[in-house]
Amino acid sequence: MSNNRHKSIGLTDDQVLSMYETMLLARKIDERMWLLNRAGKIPFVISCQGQEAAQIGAAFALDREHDYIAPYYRDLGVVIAFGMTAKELMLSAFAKAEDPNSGGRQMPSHFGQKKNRIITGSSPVTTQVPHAVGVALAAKMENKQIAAFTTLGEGSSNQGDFHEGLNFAGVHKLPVIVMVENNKYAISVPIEKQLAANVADRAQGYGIQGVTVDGNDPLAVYEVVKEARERAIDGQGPTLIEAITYRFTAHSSDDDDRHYRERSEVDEARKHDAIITFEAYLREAGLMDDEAKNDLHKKLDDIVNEATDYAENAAYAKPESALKYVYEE
Amino acid sequence: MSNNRHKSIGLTDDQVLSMYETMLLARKIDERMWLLNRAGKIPFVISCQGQEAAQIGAAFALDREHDYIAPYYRDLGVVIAFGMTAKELMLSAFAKAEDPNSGGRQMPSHFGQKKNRIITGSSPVTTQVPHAVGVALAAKMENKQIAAFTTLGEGSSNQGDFHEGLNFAGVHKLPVIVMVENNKYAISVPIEKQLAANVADRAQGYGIQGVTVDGNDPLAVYEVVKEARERAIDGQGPTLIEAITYRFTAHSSDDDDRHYRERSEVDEARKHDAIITFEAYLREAGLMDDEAKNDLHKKLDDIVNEATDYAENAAYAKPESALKYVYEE
Amino acid sequence: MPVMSYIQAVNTALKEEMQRDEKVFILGEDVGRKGGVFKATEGLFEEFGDQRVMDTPLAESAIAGVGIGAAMYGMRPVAEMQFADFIMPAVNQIISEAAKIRYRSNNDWDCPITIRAPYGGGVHGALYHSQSVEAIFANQPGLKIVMPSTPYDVKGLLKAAIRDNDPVLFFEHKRAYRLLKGEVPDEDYVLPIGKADVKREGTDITVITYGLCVHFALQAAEKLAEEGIDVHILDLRTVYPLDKEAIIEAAKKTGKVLLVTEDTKEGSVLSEVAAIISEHCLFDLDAPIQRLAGPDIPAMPFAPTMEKFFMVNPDKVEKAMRELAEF
Amino acid sequence: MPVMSYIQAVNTALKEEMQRDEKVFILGEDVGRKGGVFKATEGLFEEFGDQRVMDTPLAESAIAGVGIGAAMYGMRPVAEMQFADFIMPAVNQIISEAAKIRYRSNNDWDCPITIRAPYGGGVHGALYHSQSVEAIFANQPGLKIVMPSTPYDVKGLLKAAIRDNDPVLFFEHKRAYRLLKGEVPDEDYVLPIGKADVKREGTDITVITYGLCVHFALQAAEKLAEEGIDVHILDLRTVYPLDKEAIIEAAKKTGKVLLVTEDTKEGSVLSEVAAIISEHCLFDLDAPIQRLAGPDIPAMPFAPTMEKFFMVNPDKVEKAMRELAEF
Ligand SMILES: Cc1ncc(C[n+]2csc(CCOP(=O)(O)OP(=O)(O)O)c2C)c(N)n1
Ligand SMILES: Cc1ncc(C[n+]2csc(CCOP(=O)(O)OP(=O)(O)O)c2C)c(N)n1
Ligand SMILES: [Mg+2]
Ligand SMILES: [Mg+2]
Repeated sequence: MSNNRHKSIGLTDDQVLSMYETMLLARKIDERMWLLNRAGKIPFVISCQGQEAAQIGAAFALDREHDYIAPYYRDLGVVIAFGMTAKELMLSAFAKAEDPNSGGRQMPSHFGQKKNRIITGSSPVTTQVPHAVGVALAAKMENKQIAAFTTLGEGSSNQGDFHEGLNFAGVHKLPVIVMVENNKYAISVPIEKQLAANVADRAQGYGIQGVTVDGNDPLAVYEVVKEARERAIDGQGPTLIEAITYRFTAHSSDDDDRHYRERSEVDEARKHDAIITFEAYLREAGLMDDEAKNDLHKKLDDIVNEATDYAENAAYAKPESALKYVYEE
Repeated sequence: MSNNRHKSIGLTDDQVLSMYETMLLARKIDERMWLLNRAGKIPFVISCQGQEAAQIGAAFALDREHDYIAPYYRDLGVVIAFGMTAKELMLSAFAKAEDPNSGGRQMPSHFGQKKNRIITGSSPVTTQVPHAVGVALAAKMENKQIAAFTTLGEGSSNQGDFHEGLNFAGVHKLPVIVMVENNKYAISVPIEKQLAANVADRAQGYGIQGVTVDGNDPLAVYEVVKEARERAIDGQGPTLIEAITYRFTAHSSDDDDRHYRERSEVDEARKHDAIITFEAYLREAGLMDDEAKNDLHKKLDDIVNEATDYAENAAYAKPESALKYVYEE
Repeated sequence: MPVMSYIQAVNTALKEEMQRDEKVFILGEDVGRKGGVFKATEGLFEEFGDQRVMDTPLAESAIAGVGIGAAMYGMRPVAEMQFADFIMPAVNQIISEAAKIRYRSNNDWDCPITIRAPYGGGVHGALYHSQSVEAIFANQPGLKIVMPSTPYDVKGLLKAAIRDNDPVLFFEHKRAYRLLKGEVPDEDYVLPIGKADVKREGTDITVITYGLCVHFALQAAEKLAEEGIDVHILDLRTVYPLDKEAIIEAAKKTGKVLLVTEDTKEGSVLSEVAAIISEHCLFDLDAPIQRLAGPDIPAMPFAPTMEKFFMVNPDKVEKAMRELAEF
Repeated sequence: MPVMSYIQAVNTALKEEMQRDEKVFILGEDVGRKGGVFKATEGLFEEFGDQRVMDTPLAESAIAGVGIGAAMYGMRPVAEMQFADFIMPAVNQIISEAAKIRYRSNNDWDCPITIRAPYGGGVHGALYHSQSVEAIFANQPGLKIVMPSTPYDVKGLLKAAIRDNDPVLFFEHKRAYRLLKGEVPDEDYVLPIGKADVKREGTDITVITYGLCVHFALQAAEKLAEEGIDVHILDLRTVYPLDKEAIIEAAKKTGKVLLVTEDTKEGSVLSEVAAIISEHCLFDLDAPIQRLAGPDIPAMPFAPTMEKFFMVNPDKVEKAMRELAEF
């Protein structure tokens, strides 16, 4: 990477540092959750590891004060960038009452937070694509200069809702950006058994823009999402982005990936870990040195520790509170 | 059209004449059904008119002794080519007990006849696409040299089942041919409000072959389906064919198309009616003259008259027979 | 008071709500220029334009899903399923999403969508244009299911559905569209979702039903009245969640209960009505709880012989009422 | 007789049926190399290869629809939905297609597909990995819904489902998978679909239930036996269509009926059981028909406090039994 690439695409030094910090925070929260899970303290983890660069690159290209996002379960990086705090995420991991996503009702990584325009998500994959399209439709009806951004896995791009949502958006030229985080597996099923084409090739069938981008390169992702957003706001319609990534962890804490993929493949992928390569970029650009790195790690570790402690000690929702909010009260 | 085009693509004189005869029979049955509907004798008609050339061109390119078809409601031409008789079709129009499609249980044009490998169809559109894929999968598992052929409208190509079915077929390279009969309307909704691309452009997203063909030209359709079938049998996977047609009638006997399309548009389309243009081709090829034409019309009119009379006088299913065949008996 | 048909009441309610609140918009197949295959949205495209009366691509999961997204944003979408039978591709969006959005977000988000669909038989619609589909959804907390029986109820309940801050399935009987006429006030009014309505007071037997069958019951009751049998008729109006108090009260009133639906029998929404009664007023009953319903076959056949065999009608209702009265 | 777990019984039945009939094949998400997320298909990929144990793209409507197509052709597909909660995108294929194929073709075509799915709660699965979904389908003639409670029943009923010439939904309780063990004969045997099974003979009260709740009821019954309360337990096994005769017999036997499900209450399959009883044996009852079920909330929450609040358990069953016995 050239050491002033970020400037050439309009990002300040502070912004790239903030991107790195957000990526690293996501990674650290994720890692902590695995530890907590293995220690028997939280029942479930599903990871962002390996996909942070794509997530942060994309999120920083959006208007984080006004755009709406409909993230999928791996988008820890996206939701942090949109304002969800480590504490809030830990409250969710521990399923505590204060969890802003669901009050402990949903599994962790089922994001949702209205004040940050993070649309509530479910477990069935791909349902969020039509939702994002609906938000984009509403925004257009109300003449708002905003975009709706949604993500999903490449396996999930085979659901009918992907097709129906993108087609609707294409016909109505709606300001929606759909980013598929292609990490090459849908649980154990490798991409060759999921698709016989590139995800981005599907754009053509909806008359929309399709782009493939290196999901390990946050600046590259930033660029394509930035452009997609400009097109969206400009009335030129949706963009389908395929970010090529890799899933470093097992599918979730319930999965053992050794049954279906070689360790060597994972090791190879980890060499391209954006946490490492983007750090190297920042060093080359003169924005990071050992001291700054240590400070940053210390700062983030403190945040994660504090969040963990708080969440661990927080209260569960009362049993009967399960009865609340079925309908408007 | 050159007057020996049919020979150059491997069709004999008898075969093209048989194609014409089948097209004309489909048209005549269809027209008769409208008359019967307007006379209050049958409650419902949905038409093939304007799509016969695509249907017959395709059907004749298949192995009509072994291939399976999952037709949609306009495919009168396809099912006749696959062996359903005028009498059987009229029995269905009159909803009589002897109707082989459903014993009078379904509306007309909900085709199904096991002995002719016509897979039973329903009203919800596009569900037949995965079915055809399933048949192709089974055929492949059993090492049968057969193809599964299915059709639908362009509006229906926006359903999730289209995407899911084609993707499945693409991944497993199954011997299935999907022909979209693009007649430019889904009831009242014009194609611009249905898709922002050509239907055939969707093939790429499934890693399969996509072809657009003039659906008014039975020989052109024959050629692409023939080639698709060869590829299918050869293990090269599915083909998506978009046949450009036009719907001459209202959507169905319950529709009045004057609300949403100009008469001039319909008149213009009727000029390309394949019943006329293909007759002209046969005349130029020296295969048809006035006498032959009159004989053919007479022969087909007799068939339609006889079928109508038979069906009109046939019995309805007994009321209590509605209780039969919910489960195996 | 003006007299209008059931479908005019639908049309009027839609129009008035769109005039009242610009966040209300319609999306569905053929709802625009054509005005809907039953003309429920006639004239609205002309009045409100193609953005607020939007012809969508032929894809029900998107119609529901895009509507849900817009509702979460703050709009009030009214999605039309062309026939209730074609709601099936949208089940995931309705059950996994719309029904659970408020709950799963702990009240942070909500989903004020109305999904309208014509249901019911007796129109030569055959297997896939005649079904009653309410039982599929009438076990999903978070949803409300409204099935009005009169033009008056249609207007008041459709307005209530559109203003409701939760998802409402609004099923309209397609045979009622033009068959039923009734007085409908010009004024703006809403009727409460979740409340059943006594359509006839009586003392001898209780009929609990909804939709078109309410009229069959009313007709049959008139006949029985001549014989001195006095029928109490409760119209459920909302079939999910049920109005328990009203059901219990109606059952207790006469001690003899007939439940009527045109849906197939096993597992219909009436099963729950029977369960409520047998849980709460068993000792008030003087006769077993009777059910009159369609036969347990996949759907209504096309041929007139078999369609008639399937459909509930006033004669069948009358017969069942008389038998119960004589019990 | 060998003792095996509930999930081993699933695995054994699949394996034996695949050995017996080469038209049987499995399709679903992660069923191949991974052997299923619960290991139901473990070892089958190795034994039968990737054509007969097929990992599909992540698309439930295609899994069902392609299976249906293959079934119409003459194969015997066993489709897996990874969780019952994810069957929703396939509802159109199941209800509009599988359920109606024989009927709509007047017996010309049939659709011998089995659709397996793990359901049920108590596994920290939260809203979307805990649901009971049977009520959605238990109103669709043409479908059969089997929900076995023991390893023995699993083997016999899964084999019956695969050999059945009509579509069968086969719901397996995911918490039962490893929790429940029992004797399972080595031999090939099938159990009749559509027949309930008396799991305990008793004279004081009748409990009618299915799935994991059968065990809760059996445990509670043991406790009550010490107090001299003798509980009769009927396991529905097939929840659609219901075994009416067995239900009526069981209800009449004691005159006091408790229905138990872990599904939410309103509109569950127990409503129909209550309706059958109140239609056919009202005067044999000595107490109102009681129902113990989950609360009417969209689905089971994740937090242990709320999950426990939702779930039926032996204590809750015991309490309900005792109250009924004392009525
Ligand atoms: C409709 C539905 N079916 C099945 C599942 C179970 N499931 C959860 S994640 C997953 C794989 C998703 O793969 P992909 O879309 O590639 O995303 P990734 O996890 O790789 O990021 C599956 C099958 C689900 N959540 N929803
Ligand atoms: C799932 C579903 N939704 C709606 C309908 C109602 N419907 C019947 S045909 C039709 C239009 C189909 O258009 P297209 O696919 O272009 O086929 P065409 O009739 O033009 O040949 C619609 C909306 C249906 N049959 N199925
Ligand atoms: Mg993936
Ligand atoms: Mg069309």
